[in-house]
Amino acid sequence: MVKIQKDKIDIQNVEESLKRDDAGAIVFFLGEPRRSAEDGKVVSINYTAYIDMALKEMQKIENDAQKIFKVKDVVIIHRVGEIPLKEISFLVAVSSAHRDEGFGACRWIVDEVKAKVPIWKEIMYEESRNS
Amino acid sequence: MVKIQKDKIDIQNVEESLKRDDAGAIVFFLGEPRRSAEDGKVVSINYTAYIDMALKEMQKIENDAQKIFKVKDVVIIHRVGEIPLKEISFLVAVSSAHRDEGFGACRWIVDEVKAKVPIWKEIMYEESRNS
Amino acid sequence: MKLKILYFAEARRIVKKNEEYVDFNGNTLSELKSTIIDKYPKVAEVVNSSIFAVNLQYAQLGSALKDGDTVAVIPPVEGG
Amino acid sequence: MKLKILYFAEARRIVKKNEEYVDFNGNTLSELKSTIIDKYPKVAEVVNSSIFAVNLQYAQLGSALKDGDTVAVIPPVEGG
Repeated sequence: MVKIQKDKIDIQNVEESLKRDDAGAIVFFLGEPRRSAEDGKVVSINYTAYIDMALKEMQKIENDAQKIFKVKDVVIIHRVGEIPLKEISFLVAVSSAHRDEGFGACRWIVDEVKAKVPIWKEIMYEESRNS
Repeated sequence: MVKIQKDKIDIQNVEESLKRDDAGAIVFFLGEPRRSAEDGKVVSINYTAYIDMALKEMQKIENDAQKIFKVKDVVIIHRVGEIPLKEISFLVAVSSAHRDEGFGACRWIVDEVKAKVPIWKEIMYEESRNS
Repeated sequence: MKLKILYFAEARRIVKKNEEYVDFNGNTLSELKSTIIDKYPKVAEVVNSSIFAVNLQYAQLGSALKDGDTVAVIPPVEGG
Repeated sequence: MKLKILYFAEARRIVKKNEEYVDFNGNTLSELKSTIIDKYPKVAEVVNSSIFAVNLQYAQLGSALKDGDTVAVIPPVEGG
């Protein structure tokens, strides 16, 4: 399941949707805007996307992950719009029989999304808020 | 933070507790009792622990992970008692500046807990329920 | 041929439009790229570091375009 | 010396007790292990595949025990 949304991501919801009798492991990756020393006073990050194409690329990544890693279910969600620090902007969740393929697939999907999906960020600084 | 509990694990709660301005990545591992073909009619798994020592070993693993991987926050929770299929029995969550150390530490902690922490499971089959 | 061009991220901020329709006399994506740079010299650097999608598919610069195509200028992606 | 012995998992199911106090005349963990097997022959296989903790620390079979120690019989762990 792939999704691009403005709303907050409900991880409890995602977790429920992944539960299967024959899955023993769920691996989640949650990305959040990060305030690093060199960034100055970041207050939020504004994400934009080429939505139609981003969804298509995300679906392709999900399909490839299922083929390569033999995982059970995959959820990829990316938010767009202005995301405050500490809110999740990006989620990948993978259910699998064993932890090996779960960790492998989750890491691979995160890397693929970051490399290939047309989504961009604009860092919003404290000053730019007031200008 | 390490914990052994009978209650259900609230992952939303764990996620809130891990949020920090300077963390960009959170990696979760959720383990659930798994029903596999060869197991027959598993309905739940009963976990027991040598609680005092399990907590001590878990704390040691958390400390080591923080030293080795330079991650920010670590949460390790294991449930005891009878856990139905599809409920989470084991959670590891790690927040870090970047995804590399997050994935590395989470995987390492899961392996360490499974290898070293005195917790045991007894598989409850459908028949054993009625006997 | 008539093409629709979509601009994203830094390209959008420089060109100051999300999309536009153009009459294009060339054949390939490579020629369209030059046309865009001629029209908006300030966007040259961004366009040179961008990749392109034609009708939602990433495309090589040598690709031939046809009437009605939608071409997206995709600066380096930064999701996650 | 007086020791407290804790049994877990399969060892507990065979010995049918969670813990017991014993009067121990030997010195090392290795000797205690033999004492347990002598007392409960059916638990031999499990005890032989177990490791031991003394006062919450994993301990080698050669470790010397002292009065008041708590020794845990720890069958192969299965958490997660």
